[in-house]
Amino acid sequence: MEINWSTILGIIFTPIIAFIVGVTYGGLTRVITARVQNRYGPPIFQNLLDIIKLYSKESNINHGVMQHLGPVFAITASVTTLFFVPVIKDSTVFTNFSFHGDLIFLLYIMVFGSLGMALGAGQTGNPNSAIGVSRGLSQLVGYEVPFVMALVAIMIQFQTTNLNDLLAVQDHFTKWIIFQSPFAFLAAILAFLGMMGYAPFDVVIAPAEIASGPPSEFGGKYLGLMLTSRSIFTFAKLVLFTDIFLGGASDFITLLIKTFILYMIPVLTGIVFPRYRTEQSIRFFWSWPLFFGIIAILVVVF
Amino acid sequence: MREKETTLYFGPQHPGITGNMMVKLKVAGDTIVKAETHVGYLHRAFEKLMERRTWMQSFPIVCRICVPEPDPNEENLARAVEEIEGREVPERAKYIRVMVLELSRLAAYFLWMGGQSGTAGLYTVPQWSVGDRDYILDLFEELTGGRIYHMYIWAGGVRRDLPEGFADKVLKTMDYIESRLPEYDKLMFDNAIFQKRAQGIGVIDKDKALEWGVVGPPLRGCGIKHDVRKDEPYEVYDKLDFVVPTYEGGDIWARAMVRRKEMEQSISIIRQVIEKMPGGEYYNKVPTPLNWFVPPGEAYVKTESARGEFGYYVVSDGSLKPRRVHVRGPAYVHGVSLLENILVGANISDVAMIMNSLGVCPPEIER
Amino acid sequence: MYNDKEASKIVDIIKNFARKHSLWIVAYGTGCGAIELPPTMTSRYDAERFGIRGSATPRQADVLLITGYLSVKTLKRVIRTYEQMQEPKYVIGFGSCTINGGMYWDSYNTIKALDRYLPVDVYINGCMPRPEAVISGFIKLQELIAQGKADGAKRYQENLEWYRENQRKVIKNWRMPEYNW
Amino acid sequence: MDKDFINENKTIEEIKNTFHSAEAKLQRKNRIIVKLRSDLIPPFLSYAKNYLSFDHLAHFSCVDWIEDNQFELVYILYSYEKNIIAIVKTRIDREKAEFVTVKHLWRQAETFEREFHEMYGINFTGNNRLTEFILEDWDDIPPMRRDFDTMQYSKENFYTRPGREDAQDVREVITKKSGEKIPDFAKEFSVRKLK
Repeated sequence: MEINWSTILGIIFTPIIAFIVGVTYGGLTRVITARVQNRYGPPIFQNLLDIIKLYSKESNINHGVMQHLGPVFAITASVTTLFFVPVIKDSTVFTNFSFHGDLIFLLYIMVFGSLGMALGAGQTGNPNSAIGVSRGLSQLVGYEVPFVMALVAIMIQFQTTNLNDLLAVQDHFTKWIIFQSPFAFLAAILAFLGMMGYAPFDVVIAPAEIASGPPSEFGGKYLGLMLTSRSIFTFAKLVLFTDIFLGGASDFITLLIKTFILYMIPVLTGIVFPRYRTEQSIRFFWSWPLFFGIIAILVVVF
Repeated sequence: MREKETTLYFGPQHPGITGNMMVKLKVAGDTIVKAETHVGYLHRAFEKLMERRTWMQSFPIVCRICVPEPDPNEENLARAVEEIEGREVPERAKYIRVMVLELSRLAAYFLWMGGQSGTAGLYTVPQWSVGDRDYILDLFEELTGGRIYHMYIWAGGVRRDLPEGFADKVLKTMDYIESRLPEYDKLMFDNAIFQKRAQGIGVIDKDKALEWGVVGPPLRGCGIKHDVRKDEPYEVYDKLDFVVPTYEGGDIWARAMVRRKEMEQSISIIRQVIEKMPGGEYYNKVPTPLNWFVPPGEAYVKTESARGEFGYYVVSDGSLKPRRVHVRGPAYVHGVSLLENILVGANISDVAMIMNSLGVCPPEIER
Repeated sequence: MYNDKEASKIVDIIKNFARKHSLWIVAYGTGCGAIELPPTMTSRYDAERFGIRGSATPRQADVLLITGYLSVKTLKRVIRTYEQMQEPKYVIGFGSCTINGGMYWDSYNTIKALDRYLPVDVYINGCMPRPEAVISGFIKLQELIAQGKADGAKRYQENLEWYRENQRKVIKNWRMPEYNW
Repeated sequence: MDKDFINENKTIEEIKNTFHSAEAKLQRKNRIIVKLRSDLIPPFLSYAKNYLSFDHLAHFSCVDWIEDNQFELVYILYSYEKNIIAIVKTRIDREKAEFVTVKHLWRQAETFEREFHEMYGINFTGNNRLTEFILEDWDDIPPMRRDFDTMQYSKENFYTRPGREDAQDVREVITKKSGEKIPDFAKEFSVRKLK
């Protein structure tokens, strides 16, 4: 059977590009946060340096097999999410895989990463990470509900569960789903705030309360692997959101612009808001975003 | 079915702890069932060391007791020794002392603002407030030579006079800080999520407050109007007019609003002091500082520090060295007996918030 | 092609460069010098320009700051924190209290010379060093790392017995885990 | 002198006619000193708290008078209404230091008592929480007693870096190094002469 070289190239290059873009976005966030806090902030490649330093740690203390597998689960989840998200619309290399029902598959695989991390953190036996895990999972339940509602509304409206069909529908500027079903966008963007884990919803890794929660026992290469998977996962989520709501990107530059604008929403809200407690964040997610989700479905059904 | 209880060590090494102490929490789920403060990590035996040092030598050591706000310590010891010896302090020195105390109160409030919002998760306010606090530290550096520990107030007055053009530098800094306060209102005090995190948490009930020994902003946060500067005016506080703000509720939010209003009062006090500052002598010279025999006697003096009433009980037995200096900071009660009672029933994520709002400063508890 | 000595030299350069520009401090204010850390880390002196950032737990940290005097009770916790940190770890001693006991030279509860109990890479003098002095201390540490001379962790590992014997003289009932990783 | 100390003198009168053996006198404006026998303290404190409205235990201190072999316990009460500070003093024996707790009147007294149990070795009956408060695994005599020499203890237990043995005055070191004659004022205040 003939080997489809372009997909193999896509498989190799997409994670690398995702990592580079994700790390530079992380560095840019730290510079932007610093400038808001009227200081200069680190160089843009600071996140990359941090990750290299973490990989170059000599003694890596671990508490058992599961702690090895925790970050491995995280990075498999983020990379597989990447494979099923068409990064660039019609180029042969970067369309990646797509099949009917891949939206539902994406929903599942995005949750898989944090479950794997939870298992790894549980293994370490540190009470702080145990509390952090329970907070993370309860907040996950919080923001999943409106996000799923938004996707279901879109699926019913366009009668498809395939991401490429959605891309095909949004071929012109006015046809973007952000305009066609605004309520679904509102519900999804508020859920996106929870997914990114920035300030109003960073109770999971709250340093002041539970000493950085789940990753408190992760050091050296485990933390490095976790940060790599986090930057890849950020890029994957951004691309997913641009594909669903902003009509995907036909070339790399528009992709960067769209993803960066989307990325600024959680970052800028993060700078000016303190964090919610766990039950407050769940209460927030099940009030306004849920309300928008229900309206989105009602609008589509009738 | 009672939830399984685990012990959580809010240990000495913890980003949420202000300083170096440990709170041992028995936790069921997320709510605290029992709390126990363990201190002693910063014990340097000040009182024992001061019994081995002459009176003048104990001034540099005394300001190291409380880190965020060292000046009430110096002023307390100076006033206690003056009261025992009956030494008269010139008028100008009293005005300078009030200015130094109010500047250090402002600096302590800005540091508190950074700590309170930092534990709430709003990381922009600590950057701004600690940065603005540095302007006040620059004033201190020019006046006394030191940023944090000033060793400027000592028995008989102050160590040196105001440098050239210092007064309008202070006024310029006060204008800058006053212009910054609305910014903090927008970002922190009127922030809806901060209010949600602060209101109704860590409540001290009003009628028990006096008996538990609650002092300072936590007391005024319960709606009880008491301030050492008004009850027993020391230095020249009786010649200055200022208001003692109080707030109802006794929770973190009430204490935050009391401190927020007191910042404006401190700025107006400093302006009045600069206006009314008389000329003349700034130091009633001690004849031989290292050979100074203070007559036997005892004195109890207290000042209003940023966290509450700071009391010094000094006993002299007529020798070169003090017989006993006993320091009682507000955190001695707020950090141990009061904290252990308020934390019961609170959520884990509010422990750091409550400790910050009570102004718990561990070096003061065990000296 | 490169032989392995050549390749390992390049890898070392990259490693030292990354370690030099990303120092994570354990969030543990052990003494009174900890009050000068907020100004150093925040907007006016901004140590983040050098990649210096706080980290919540010893596992994630590289630098342990002993900011000022160390009482015996804190020394026990500091030793455990130091031993939990991961291998290329550095210790910076703040202020004259870590050098010779400083102002508490005759106190019964504070240790007088830090380097008998923990390997110290950089000392910063001053009775509470200013933020500029703190940053100059960090730059000195970064130079040592670049030259690969910041080997406090190795010194601790090699003569562990000597350190343990000094530590046991001061800490009464030991009850501490072995340092065998 | 008596006209502006009405409040203080009225309180002194009240104390005198309820506790005849108490010596109460006025130290200065809004300060009164009360000396009592040690067994009268608990009744006096609850009397002061409930009847004389001294409801704030501002301070609780302990002074070690080693010459007359006694500890002096000092309760400093503050009345918010009358704005008076009462310094209530009593003497207890130094060898078998025993006293009763006032934890039931003021909750924060428990912390003071824990500290004095550790620092002076006074045993407060009725306070069941006299556990370790500040020092950890302390085996010597309670450190705040005046017969405990902290310099001696620190010399024995802690390694001190050489170079500070004689705690020489800095001026003398500089002048000796530069070979000049030591100026008179340096001689007069040199630390060694003081010891």
